[in-house]
Amino acid sequence: MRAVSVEEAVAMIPTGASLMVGGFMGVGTPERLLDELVRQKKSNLTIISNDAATPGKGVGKLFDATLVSRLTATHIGLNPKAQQQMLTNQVAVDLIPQGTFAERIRAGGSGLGGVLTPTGVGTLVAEGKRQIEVDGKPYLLETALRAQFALVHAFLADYLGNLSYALTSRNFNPVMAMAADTVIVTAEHIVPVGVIAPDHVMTPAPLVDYLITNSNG
Amino acid sequence: MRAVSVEEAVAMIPTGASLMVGGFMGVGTPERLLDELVRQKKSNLTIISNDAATPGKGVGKLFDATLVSRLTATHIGLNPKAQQQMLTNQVAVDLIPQGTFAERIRAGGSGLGGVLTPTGVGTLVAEGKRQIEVDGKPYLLETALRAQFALVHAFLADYLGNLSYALTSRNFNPVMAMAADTVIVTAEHIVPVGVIAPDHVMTPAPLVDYLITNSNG
Amino acid sequence: MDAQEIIARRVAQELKPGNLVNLGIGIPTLVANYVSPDLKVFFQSENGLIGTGPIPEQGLAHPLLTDAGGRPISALPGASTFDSAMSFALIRGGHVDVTVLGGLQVDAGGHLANWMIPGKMVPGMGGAMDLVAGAKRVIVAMQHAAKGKSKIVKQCNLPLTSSRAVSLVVTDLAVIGFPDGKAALIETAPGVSVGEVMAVTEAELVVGDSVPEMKI
Amino acid sequence: MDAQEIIARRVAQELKPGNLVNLGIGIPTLVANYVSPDLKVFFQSENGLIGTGPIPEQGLAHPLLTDAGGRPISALPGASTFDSAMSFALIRGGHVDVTVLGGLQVDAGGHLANWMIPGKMVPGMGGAMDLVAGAKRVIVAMQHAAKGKSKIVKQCNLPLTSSRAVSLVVTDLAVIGFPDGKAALIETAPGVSVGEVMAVTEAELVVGDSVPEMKI
Repeated sequence: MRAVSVEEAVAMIPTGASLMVGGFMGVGTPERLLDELVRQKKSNLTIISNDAATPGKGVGKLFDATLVSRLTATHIGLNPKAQQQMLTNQVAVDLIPQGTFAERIRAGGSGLGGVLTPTGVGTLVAEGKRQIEVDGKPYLLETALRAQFALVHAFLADYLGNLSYALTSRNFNPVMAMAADTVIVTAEHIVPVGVIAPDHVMTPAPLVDYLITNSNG
Repeated sequence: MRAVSVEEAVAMIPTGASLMVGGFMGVGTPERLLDELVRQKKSNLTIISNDAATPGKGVGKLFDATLVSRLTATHIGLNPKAQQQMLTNQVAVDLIPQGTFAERIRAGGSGLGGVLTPTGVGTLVAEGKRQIEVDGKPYLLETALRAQFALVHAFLADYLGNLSYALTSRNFNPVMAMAADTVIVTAEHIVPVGVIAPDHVMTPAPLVDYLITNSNG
Repeated sequence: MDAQEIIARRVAQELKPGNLVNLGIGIPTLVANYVSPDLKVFFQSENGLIGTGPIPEQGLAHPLLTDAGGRPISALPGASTFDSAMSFALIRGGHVDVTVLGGLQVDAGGHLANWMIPGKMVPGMGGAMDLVAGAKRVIVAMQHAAKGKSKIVKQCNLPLTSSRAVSLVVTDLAVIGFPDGKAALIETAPGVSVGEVMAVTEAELVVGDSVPEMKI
Repeated sequence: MDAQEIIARRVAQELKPGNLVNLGIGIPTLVANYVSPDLKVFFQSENGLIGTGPIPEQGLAHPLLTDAGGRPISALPGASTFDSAMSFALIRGGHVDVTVLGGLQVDAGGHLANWMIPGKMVPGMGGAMDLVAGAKRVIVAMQHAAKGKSKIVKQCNLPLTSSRAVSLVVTDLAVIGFPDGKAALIETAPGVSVGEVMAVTEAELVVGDSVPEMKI
């Protein structure tokens, strides 16, 4: 793990990169990294995030600044800007069931090629997918999902990079922290080693590549 | 969740039942439930457990009492009695890779039909299994594993049934607590609601059917 | 009693002590208002919480404790939090005893359509498909008709949420079940006759000798 | 320096700062003795721990803090614990930078056999197959020969642990790599000639113009 400024971290992300972004309706999203992506005008991004949040919040900021070209999400109903950019084909949107979204990312981080889920069998979601029977029951083969970068927000990070998350801000952060080539983390508090007890670490230190240490916000 | 004595809990388990038993070399195993299985002579058991522990310890007690007829495990190298019962065909043993063992149980508890793993491709483990390619890479389809009962050992259980585990005694307990029809739990300490903080609950209360409350051991 | 209250009160009667329950947005959310705390029902919020409580008092909302819409929520004593993979392992794995969801259409075979209207903006299915695929019991809570058209249809012409049939439909006019895979009228709303239900229902309903009224 | 120390010292040189490392039983376990704490290497124990430390002092062993063999272990500051699904997600998912495993045979293509001898008691593969399938680098640490027979063979006749080739083999006589999928002699042990290695190796080895000695 290396401690870096938010400017340095975002400078490493090229235009056109694929990013997993933690958070659920903007809760548990690394806002400072998104602000800096906007400031550095990183465009043509592929975003993998549960939702599009709302304008001005979380991933919504990237749609405000029209930096997104592809989005994989489960629901974008509360962001009219993201919807409009989908309708005008500025953004190619792939909407998938939330449990499938979680499992595909988990598979990507766990070395699995995919999982068999009953979700979506017999619906539009099944189109173009392999259907596989196990003990006579049909499942969809949903394949692993990875990204170049995961942008993760923790409640506590220690000086080694161990992370813990608070309440409903955990959501997709731990699975995304395993499913990207490079993991960049912001935290509400950076604390000495030992403050997070071993049993309470939710993302072990070796998974974290960069921890943002700018003191503000 | 219902609080019951260890005698009542084990009385519910029929001869010939399938049991997932938490623990890794006897660490994190619900010893009191195993002692009572032996006392009530529940025989012809199908056991799903990482290993066979050692004679006199953990799952090893069931082999001492020759109560096991089938075993799914990853390694039995440290229990000569289990080995002997395998060699004499008293126990039918299915040995599978540890990561596959974990994922099959997780799939069983998560409503997945199975997962695609690279582990075992091109080895004896692949025999009789479907091999599926994703993006040109071969994977084995490993199917979900469930049992009638899961015997789980926690460090803390609260009065509602929320569980947390300590250090390396967590191992397979949380995934097994999701993959059985009936979940029976012993705990080192039973504590009032609120003692385990929401973020530190590892097995949420609704997953637990029975909590053993005998005060001894 | 307005239509929504009838539905919410009747659905609440379906919840049993200790049940793990997931409520969708809209009418389903109202169900919690009619569940006695004595029942010790656990409510799950799919963004990662079991043990959701009421909307917090002014000044006691925490920005990291929200419902699936991102709105502040409270957590009852004994609550637990977890990541999204766990949240949907609970849902898909059959650990949620009851989910209550809104609906656009339910057909005579119990199939639900509730996520997409072709030609209109599609916001995404969120957790709905996993909930219908995985929860032990799926209850649809919706108005019986919209704009004068029955929402209980012969066959859904909107895209299905799941190929799995739901367990029960509760509307402002009736309770409909699917024994043997066929829609059956189980109860009528107070003051509503069987004939009145039949008149506004497109699907054929199996009707027994006597159909009781909801006791709400 | 005995054979095991030669192997363990040489393998230790392969570990880089901040690496997540999983050591198998036997010779691999000894590698930890030759890794400087300054390297800040994380050691994983697959029963659910990152940050394993030395064997605890008498009286300071905790029964719930053990290695994969069930023996007491210690945890360094900054350690973390997790369940077995997570432990193998780390292993299979390529998050373990280096695993060091014992071997029965490695063949000219880098394939490892280390879990089963047909006709003998088969104890089970434990985590070995996942480690070889998933770790970023797989290093085999073993004696070059057993009972006078080369363990570096033309083709494994024992059942394979994985169809994936290992990264490096370190023995008491040599370091062998697999550039272009063919066994190549990379280093010899101190005082051992290339000819001596070739004489006790069944597999054909690619040998460069000059083969350096291990610097241990």
